[in-house]
Amino acid sequence: MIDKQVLSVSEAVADIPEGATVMVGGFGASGSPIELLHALIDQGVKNLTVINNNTGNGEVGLAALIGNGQVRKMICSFPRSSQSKVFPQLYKEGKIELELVPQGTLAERIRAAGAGIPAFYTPTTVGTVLAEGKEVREFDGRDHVMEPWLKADYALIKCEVADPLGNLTYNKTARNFGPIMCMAATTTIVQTKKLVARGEIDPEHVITPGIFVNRIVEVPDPVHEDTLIAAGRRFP
Amino acid sequence: MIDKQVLSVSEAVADIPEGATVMVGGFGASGSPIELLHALIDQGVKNLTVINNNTGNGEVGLAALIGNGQVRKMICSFPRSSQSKVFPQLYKEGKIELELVPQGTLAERIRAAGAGIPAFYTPTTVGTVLAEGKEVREFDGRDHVMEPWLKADYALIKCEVADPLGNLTYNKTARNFGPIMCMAATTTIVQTKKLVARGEIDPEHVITPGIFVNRIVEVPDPVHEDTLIAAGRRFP
Amino acid sequence: MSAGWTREQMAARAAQDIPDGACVNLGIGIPELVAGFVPEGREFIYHTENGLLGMGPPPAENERDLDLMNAGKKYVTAVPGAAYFHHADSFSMIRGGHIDVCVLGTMQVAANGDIANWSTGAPGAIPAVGGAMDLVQGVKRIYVITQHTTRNGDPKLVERCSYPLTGPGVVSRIYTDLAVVDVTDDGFRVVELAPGVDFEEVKNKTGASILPSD
Amino acid sequence: MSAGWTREQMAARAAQDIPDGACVNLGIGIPELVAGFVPEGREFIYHTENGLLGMGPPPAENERDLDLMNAGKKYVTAVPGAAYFHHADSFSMIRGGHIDVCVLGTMQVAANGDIANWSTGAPGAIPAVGGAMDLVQGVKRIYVITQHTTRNGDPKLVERCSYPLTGPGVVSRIYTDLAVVDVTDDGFRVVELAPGVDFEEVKNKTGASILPSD
Repeated sequence: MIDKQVLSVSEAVADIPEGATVMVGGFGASGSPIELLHALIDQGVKNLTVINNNTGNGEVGLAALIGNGQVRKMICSFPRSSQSKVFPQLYKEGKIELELVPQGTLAERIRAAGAGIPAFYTPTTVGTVLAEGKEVREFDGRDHVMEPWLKADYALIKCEVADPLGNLTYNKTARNFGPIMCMAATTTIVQTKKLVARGEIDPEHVITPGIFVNRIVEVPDPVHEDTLIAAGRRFP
Repeated sequence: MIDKQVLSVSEAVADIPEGATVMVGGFGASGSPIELLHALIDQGVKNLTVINNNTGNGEVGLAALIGNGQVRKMICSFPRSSQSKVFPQLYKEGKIELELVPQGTLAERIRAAGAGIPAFYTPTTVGTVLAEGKEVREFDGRDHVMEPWLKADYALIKCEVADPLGNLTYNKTARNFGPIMCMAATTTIVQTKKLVARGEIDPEHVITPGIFVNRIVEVPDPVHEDTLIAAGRRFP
Repeated sequence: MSAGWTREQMAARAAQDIPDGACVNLGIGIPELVAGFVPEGREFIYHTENGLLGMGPPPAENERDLDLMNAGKKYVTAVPGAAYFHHADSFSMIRGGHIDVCVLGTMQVAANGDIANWSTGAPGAIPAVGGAMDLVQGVKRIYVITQHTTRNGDPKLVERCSYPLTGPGVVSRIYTDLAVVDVTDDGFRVVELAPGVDFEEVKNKTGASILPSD
Repeated sequence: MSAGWTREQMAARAAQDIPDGACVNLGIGIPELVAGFVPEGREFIYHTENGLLGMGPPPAENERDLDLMNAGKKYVTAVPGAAYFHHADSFSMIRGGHIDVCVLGTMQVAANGDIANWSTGAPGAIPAVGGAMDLVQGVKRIYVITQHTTRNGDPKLVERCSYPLTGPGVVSRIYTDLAVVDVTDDGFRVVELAPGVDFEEVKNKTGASILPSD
């Protein structure tokens, strides 16, 4: 019987190597796989390229991974917010690289990677500095830029319910980048609030089919970034 | 209060004009919107371009629409099957046009239309006669062909449950082309087995969000193509 | 007493131009206030680009769901008839032209409809674009709500944007504290003046030529 | 008594090469039989391109669900742990390289891995491709099950396909009634002979040069 469960977050992230490209799910605090991120900090691998919409908040989760010097480059759409201090500081010091991608283009590039589409055209960024150096082409009388797919070696995703085959559901807007990042990574690692038996998720309600998932670890009471920050916590 | 319900299938398809491009949901018999198709036959509009994976079966539904001389051109991946007689006959007589598109490319072109992506690259058809005349380009050392989006004026879709905002769920593999065709048509017309009050569909289980739907008509006991054919029925 | 519209009045005026049944995406700041001024007899459906159609008002603090946020990362609610979806589907709605109206704040807007609202382009600033460039290219109608001038009195309606563009030629209409202004083929044109404001004042505070209402 | 493998034996032999846990797409005809020969201790997950992962065996006639079909438009079932999805997502699984193995029938397969299984190219024939071209380009390993020759005795394993290609250089391994044959950089190579079949027979019935097993 297929069973993708692994028993701990540390086991789940143990093989992520130096220099890997890692997608991290979540939009701001919602959907951020804090336990997997902290396990990656404990694991200690460096020189990562991380793909996330943002750059983390406070000094926990993704911000802590960055603050711990493990990230060489961020690919994201919005690298600063009122609660993000770590990335802005390192960026100003020239200690971390940034590839800025508009949010919809980021999502579509990730989806394209999962769907076997090496490139596509979008009107987003036409006529702006973010289109510089990109191929521009007219379709139906309107300019579009060509964008390439965006793949990763690993994805770290948080979901609500999973089964041993890797079928997933999410909770509300914590869904965000989860389903497309699961598709785009060679190895997708998921922390789930609840692991249920095969067949307990209605096949009509599966959001991520198990084919896109490699490892599942149950984290029954996941911490939430906002709660940690409000409590003044930092990691490690 | 937004309410997209219309009271009859004839009212739902009344304004489809001469020469329109119409997407028809369904894969073979499953998901085929038979009542909407029959209403379109009663309405009588001609010179249509129809997009469907197949060309209908027997002498009901899509096959009947074709047989009634209302379709100028079919865009599909698999225009013949053991039970399809109408299209093959007309095609051999040179009375109907065919644009053959591989099934995955057909789905992706439809999805691209809904997603505002005017063109994309795919490895499908590379090195075959179906790539003739198409732009070929190398990405990551592998050839790909460029494919354009595929839009429609109308989509005729069958679903399982709908609410007045146009949120939809489907039944099993009858889902097939429904969600992407809803996205790709200017006007999407849906026949639903069951119309429920706003809020009765769990927001986590919505497959097609209402933003993609324009008209809903309740057809509580839809006929099924296979049942009609087994009973030797024909339309009109 | 200063003449002109308050932030709330600007939002209420913008709401008047949104048709019943519209799918609407509201930017951060004054645009968010639009939801409080839906005209009698109309219903708008709110889209938030992180994956929700049918966004409702903020919850009471003790009723927050930590997994239910909007694109501005504030806690929100979902109305009956809402739907959740992933980011690629959400931006398909935007890029694919399915959202009817987007109301945005701005730093500058030009007489040709160019908008600059994502970056000052200052050296050393950390660029952050989010979904702004997708919204201005994809949504059917782009409305802007903004003070007519900066705090320093510099015009925000200009001949040509000096800040880096978010998108070229995309803005339809602008709601300021002084006037409603359309972007037309002939440049800016006043549609309506705020109470106590005359055309001369608007003209003087606009950094481009501007036409009076017909 | 004719030597060689039956249709069932060909399918069973192919099943031996599919690893535990594989996601598998089975073509129409002999490939469908593979599902009846899953080796002890292994589990395969079946994908059908019309939108189901976790396809189960055909239902009893009185337990048919008219909305539950496979890509061959036959009624099927769904196993516990199945998932439904739309066509674009289904072909993302295919094109995106997420399906491990596809087992197909064929008209011809060439020594360089070219496959021709969708059209004879005859004038007047109605072309119908379905998902064949997506499958051969997208799935990680393409296996072919086919009789070694046509009913007329013409070889189906050929130097170069005379029928229009489904895809160039995509086939890994071929299971015929006479042998298991790999497509290698040196062309066809026999991996295993069916009982009662010798290499000379395979060689004589193959339309291209073919190497014996090591």
